Parts: sequence; C-alpha cells; structure tokens
Amino acid sequence: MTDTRTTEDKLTRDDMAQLVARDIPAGAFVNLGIGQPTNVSNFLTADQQVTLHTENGMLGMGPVATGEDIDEDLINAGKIPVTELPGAAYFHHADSFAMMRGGHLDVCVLGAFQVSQSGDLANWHTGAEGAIPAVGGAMDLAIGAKATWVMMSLFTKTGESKLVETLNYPVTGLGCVSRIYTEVAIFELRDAKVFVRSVHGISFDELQARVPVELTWA
Amino acid sequence: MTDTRTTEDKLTRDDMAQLVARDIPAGAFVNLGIGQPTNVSNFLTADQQVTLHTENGMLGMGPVATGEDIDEDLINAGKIPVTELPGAAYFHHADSFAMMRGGHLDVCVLGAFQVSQSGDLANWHTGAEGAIPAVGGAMDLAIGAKATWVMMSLFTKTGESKLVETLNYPVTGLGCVSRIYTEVAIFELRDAKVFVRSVHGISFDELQARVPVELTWA
Amino acid sequence: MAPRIASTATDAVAEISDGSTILIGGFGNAGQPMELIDALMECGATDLTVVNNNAGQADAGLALLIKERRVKKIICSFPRQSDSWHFDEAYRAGEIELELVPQGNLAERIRAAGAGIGGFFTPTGYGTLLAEGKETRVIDGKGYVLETPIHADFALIKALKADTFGNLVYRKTARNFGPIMATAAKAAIVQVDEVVEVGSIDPEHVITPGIYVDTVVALGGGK
Amino acid sequence: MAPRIASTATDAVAEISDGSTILIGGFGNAGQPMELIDALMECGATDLTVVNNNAGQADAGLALLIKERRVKKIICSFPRQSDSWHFDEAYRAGEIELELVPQGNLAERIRAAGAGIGGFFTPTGYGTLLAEGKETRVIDGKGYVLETPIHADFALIKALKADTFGNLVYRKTARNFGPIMATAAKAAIVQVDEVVEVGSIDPEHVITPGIYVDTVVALGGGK
Repeated sequence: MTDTRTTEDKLTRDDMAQLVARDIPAGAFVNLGIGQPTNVSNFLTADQQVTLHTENGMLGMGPVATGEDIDEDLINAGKIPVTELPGAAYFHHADSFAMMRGGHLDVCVLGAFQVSQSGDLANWHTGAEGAIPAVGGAMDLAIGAKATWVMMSLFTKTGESKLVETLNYPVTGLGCVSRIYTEVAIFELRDAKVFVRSVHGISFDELQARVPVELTWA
Repeated sequence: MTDTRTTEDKLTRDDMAQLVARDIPAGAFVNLGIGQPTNVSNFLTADQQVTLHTENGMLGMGPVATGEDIDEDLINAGKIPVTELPGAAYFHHADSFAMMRGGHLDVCVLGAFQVSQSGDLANWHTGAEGAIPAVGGAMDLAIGAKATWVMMSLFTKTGESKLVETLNYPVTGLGCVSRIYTEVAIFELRDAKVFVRSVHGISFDELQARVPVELTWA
Repeated sequence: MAPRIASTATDAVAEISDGSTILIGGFGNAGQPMELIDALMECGATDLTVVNNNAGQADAGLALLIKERRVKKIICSFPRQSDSWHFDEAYRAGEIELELVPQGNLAERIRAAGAGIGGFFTPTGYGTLLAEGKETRVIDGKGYVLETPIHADFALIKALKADTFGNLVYRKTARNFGPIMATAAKAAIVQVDEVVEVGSIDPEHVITPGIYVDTVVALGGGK
Repeated sequence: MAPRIASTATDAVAEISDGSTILIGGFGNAGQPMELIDALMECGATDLTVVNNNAGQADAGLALLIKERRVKKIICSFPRQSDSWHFDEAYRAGEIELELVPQGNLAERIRAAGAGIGGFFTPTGYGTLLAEGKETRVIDGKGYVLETPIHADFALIKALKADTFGNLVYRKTARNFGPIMATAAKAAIVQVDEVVEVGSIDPEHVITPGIYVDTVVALGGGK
C-alpha cells in the first residue's frame, strides 16, 4: 500500500502498522506498546536501523523468539519471549524508565481508548465501576518519548469518535500525543490544531461530521 | 599499644589509627576520609575482612599502588593510585554516592575542624574571609554512613578545644558524629551526652577543665 | 560483611516475620525468585506488605500468598491480569489493600529508598487519578508529582551468580527490579544458580555489589 | 541513531558553540577527556558553563579554558586545590561564577537531568551554607534540601571502548561521572581508546547504552 492522501478502502491493521513503520525516522530509538503497536516491528526495514526498547530493561530487542530460541530470561514488556540483536544492552528497571522519562526515546507507539484534541491520552483504565485498575508502564510511556503516536480504531463499536474534545476516560498523560493512526484517517496534533494527513474509505467532510473536534486538512 | 582507659602518654597518630582500626567491626564496609583517616587502613587486619569504599566509584579498594602497579585509571578519593582486591566492584558516581547517602556503609572516618557536643561536624570550610570554598564529598560522607567517626587533635595550636558546645565554623553535617578519636581522649556521643572512653596523657579532670562541654566518664 | 550462604530457600527466608514489607523481584517469570516465594509461603509469615510489579498469577507463588490472605497490602503497577484471580477475589472482597503505582515511579521510588533520597518530582502520573492527593508542582512549565521512597525490610530477588562476597550478575531481562530492590531493603535475600569464588566475577561486570546482599542461596538450574 | 564517528578530537567538538553548558567527565586524571578538552580550547567557544568535579589544575585542560576566561560559570564540588591557580585568580577577580555543590548532590543532579526527574530531596547539605536559599523539608524527622537537575548541551567524556552503536565500557575508577553525564546532555561526545564492531561488547557488560552517545572519537592509547 502507498501513502496516498485519499484511498477508497479503509486501512487494515497491517496497513496502519506499515504506515507507522514508514514514518519512524531512520536510526530512531523506539518503544512499541503492547497490542497493535507491536505489529509495527514487522514492517521496519533493516535499512531503517531502528533500535527497539523494551521497558523491562533492554535496548536492541529482536523479533519474537520461537522454538529453541525461547529463553524465559529474555522477554518483552508483554512477557513474550523475544531475541537479542547485536549491539543490544541490558539495564535495570530504574535505568530503563529513566531512559523513557528522560526523553531519550524518539518515538513511542501506543494504543488508546481516547485521545483529546490537545493530545491528552486515555489508555489505562476504563473508569468502569468495579474495574480493577492496572497501569503498568502506560503513564511512563505516554509522557516519556520525544514523540508519542497512537494507533487505534477511530470509532467505538457504537460509532462514537475516540478523538474527542475532552477525555471522558481517566487520563494517562496530558498533551502527549502528536499523531494518531486510525483505519479511516491519520491525524497530526500540533499548534493547538488537529490536522488530517490522510483519509481512507471516508471523505474529509464525512470525517468532520463524525468527529467532534475541528479538523484541518493538512 | 593496648586499649587501656588511661595512659600516661598521649596517643600518637599511629596509635589513634590503630585504635580506630580495632574498633571497626569485622566485615564492615568503610570509607576512610582523606588525610589522617587514610592511615587507618594500615592497621586493618586480614581477619577483619573490612571492605573499603572510595567515593569515586569502587568497593574493595586495596593498598596504595607502587611501581608498576600504578594505574592512572585506578585512584582513590585523594587521587592517589591504589590497587584492587579480589571481590572488588566498580560503579559510577551517582551509584557510589547513593551507596553512601542510602546508609549502606557501616563506618566513615573523617578529619574535623570542630565537633559539637550534639555531633555536628565542621570540616569543609574555615569560613575565613576570602577563602575559596571547596566541599568535595565531605557533606555526603558526614551524613551518609551508619556511623561517622572523627579523628582530630583535640586542641588547636592556641590551645582551644575543637570539641565545642556549638560550632563556630560552617557546618558540614548536623548530629552525625558518634565518636571522636583525639591524641588525649576518645569520646562517644550518644543519648545527648559526651562520654569519655579513655584519657591519654591527661586526667579526666584536666580534660574537663579544658573542654567546654559536660563530659561523662563512660 | 560477606553474605550468609543459606543451604536452602527455607533457611534463606527464615528471618522474615509477620508484618514485614517485602520487595519481590521479577517481571513475568524473568527474574522471579520462585523458590524464595515458595519458601516464604511455607514459613508462615503473614500480615505482609508486598512490592512487586504484578499481583500474582495463576495458582503459584505470590498468587498463593494472596489466596491465603497473608498479604495485607500490595504495591504494584499491574495487578489485573487474565490469571490474577486470587488477587481479584481478595481485592473485591476488600481483603487486600492496593497501592497502584506507574511502573517507572515504582522503580524510581525503590531506587530512591536505596539512594537515601527523601522524595522526588516525577512527570509520570501528573494530572491523572494516580496523582490524586499527592503534592504536585509545575517546574519550567511541566507538571510533576512528588513521589516518596519505598523502603522495605526484605528483598527477595533472583540473580544468575553470586560470588562469596555477594557480588551479583544477572541474566538478560531477568535483571529488571533486582539491582534496585537489593539496595532498598534492610536485608536482601538472593537466589542464584550458583555461588562462585571471589575473584571470578570481573569487578567491571558486577551489577549488584556485595554490600547490598545479606543472604545467598544457590539453587542450581539455569542455562 | 548510531553515533557519528569523528576523525579527530577537533572534529568531535566542532558543534560546540558560545554559551553552551558542558559536562566534563573525570575525577582527577581518571576518566578526564584530555584531548576533547584541548580541542574545546582550540575551537574557540566561549561564555561556557562547565560542570566538572574540580575547577582545573595546573596549566592544562580546563585550567587553561579558565585562564583564557572562556568559562563564565563553573558548577563543581572541589574548585580549590594546590594547583588550581587559574581558577583562584579568575574567582578572586570576580571573573568566574562558582556554584559549589556537594559531590554526591552534583552526581545526583546530573543523573536527575538524564532521568527526567524535576527535583529531589537530599539530606546532603541540610543545615549548611550550601543549602542557603534552597527549599528544605523535614521528612520522617530528617532534614532534606530540594536539589534540581543539571541539564547540559554537551557532555565530554572518556570511555575505554565504544562499539559502532555507541555502547560504552569504561575502565576502573575512570568510570566515575561518564555514565551519568552521557545521559544528561543533549549531545554526548566521547573519546575512547578504540571503536570496536557491534557485537563485540557483551550486552550484559554495556555500561552506557548507545542511545546516550552522539559522537565518538577513537584516540588510541590505553592499556
């Protein structure tokens, strides 16, 4: 798939992952969140020389381990066995999160429940009555990297926009998201505006009609 | 020399170092300050299994290096070439001072300008007009270890006691000193009192007459 | 002081008493001191405060301690997992207290305890539910939350090797919380695959210096 | 991004401009990036803020930068030494600003900058002249001073080896400030004895991961 600004079809999950992968600058240090963002690694090319960070203490993470390469001492943040690439480094948890919090990662890609027009992110807690909260590294990831990108479906099952004026889920991090990849559009949040970089299977006008924030065609 | 509670002669510097060495518990982790305290290491026995810390990033420091053992990458806090003992470990400056500040060293031995009856220490700055201040690790050492001991001559050249009611030099650390080794007496500071453990070349009464704080024969 | 070399995991945890605060290393199975946790289960200590990234999984280790109501409070970042049923049940029954901490703040609070830091301003969690009731401050235009050190009585951790002075090396991502937990506890109890002679770990490669290690037990295994 | 491999020390420091804040590693001669400091001298940048444990010695390195009045401010723990005559003269003439920081607070402030910490409460310096004007707080009966991070534009450090990804290992007590300074600067410039191929440093032994390293220059020498 090519990066045209308008396509008739919606993006598949792989399309989205591929677009994210293509947008990651060469040589970048990147953390890919659990779930959909993990898929981005499948589309990174060797030429890009991207180094993957996993917050449980490693830079230079390789692909998921299979067969005899599985080693219970070598896992990613999703607790999946992974591999080690040449030039990797291990460090402890405080050093790993210092690396994130200190702004040393170039890009972090996360899933989301909602993103507000000012880049506030909700992805850790539904806020539902009786739900047991769990946060893990979500808040650290959200605010740590130089750029935080979100991958999500734009609409809920009932058709509500997850790009909102203000969050109605509990906040993960304030003003941290700068880009949103969805199946129907890619958004860039900057200069206090929401720009639409591309639309897929929807027109800009339709999109604007369904999203409750002012959009600008980039 | 033996640890009698009264001797006719004053303690020599070596006597003092030997007494300090003997008081260090077996297996202790110890930082010896620059100057007189460094001499203590000459009297530690192998049986004691004391591990020396140097704040520039090492545990397991060995004796001063001579001849071909001199290595400019292996120095102590006084910038003197030293050696490495089996079981040594290197770490960076933040980790080294975290070790001190976190209360992991058992004993730190320091020189002093003055110590107050409540254990306040002055050893970094004379406060003299026009003096260029320098602090190094003095303040970290003073308050970091589980026990801070001082080695000093009890009297100034003009005969004033350096054990005082309140400091008139700038403070290094508050309430941190628990023991003072001098050429004429060894003091223990605890329970808001100053105990005299031993006297050397002076009687208890003479000592009390020359020291402006209330002393208690231990 | 060179660490005590315990003969069994049970021996290693023998001093843990009721009411203790215990840091338990590991992230997933990597670095999790399974045998020490099992020994803690056996030793009977109760009324514990446990600090771990998670809140136990399935029917093993920490999950069993929670099942038996031996843990009065857990400080962790991610208690809710598909197989955290014992925690879920205790929590819903109001029989375990939960202090939820973002993972990086958890790590930094443990490090702060070991480093003698009284508190620190972290941007993580600012503006969120997890900062409620905490002091906040805007520094150079950015919001921060004041977080406090987590001190503990014991740390149970797993390393690859110890020398007889207690110097430790770890293996891959099993390093995770071990090095910082060792610094934050009054007594760090470490299970290793093997104990080696002093001098056989290069001083440049030591990750946890022996000063932080109180008890070591060699359990074999490993790669 | 893999670091730039500079061909000379002069090339390595070429981007340092007037008004920069520069962290300079080393404690005594150990870990002092002599050649990079000499290159900084040559490159002409002035109006610098320098962070180093000391304030230069004798007639070399940092002392010469101070002699030439290229340093407007120094942040250090121990400026006064028997051979710190250039600093002494500049200081007495009121031509250099001194921020004196206890050595452990200096190290922790540098680490805090690299770790994204906005400030921390340290017991070191509480009740002393060096806490004057600073916020203090008593926590659990113990006094603490609030200290702030020291961010910098550049770090000049010395390591033993780098691989082509910028992963670093150090040698003995020459490690000192290097690992934390690398994290606290926008750009860390590192002189090493040699640059080795990726894969030749064991990932368990990396002290400074390459993410922190921007420029490497190999100067040979070493043991």
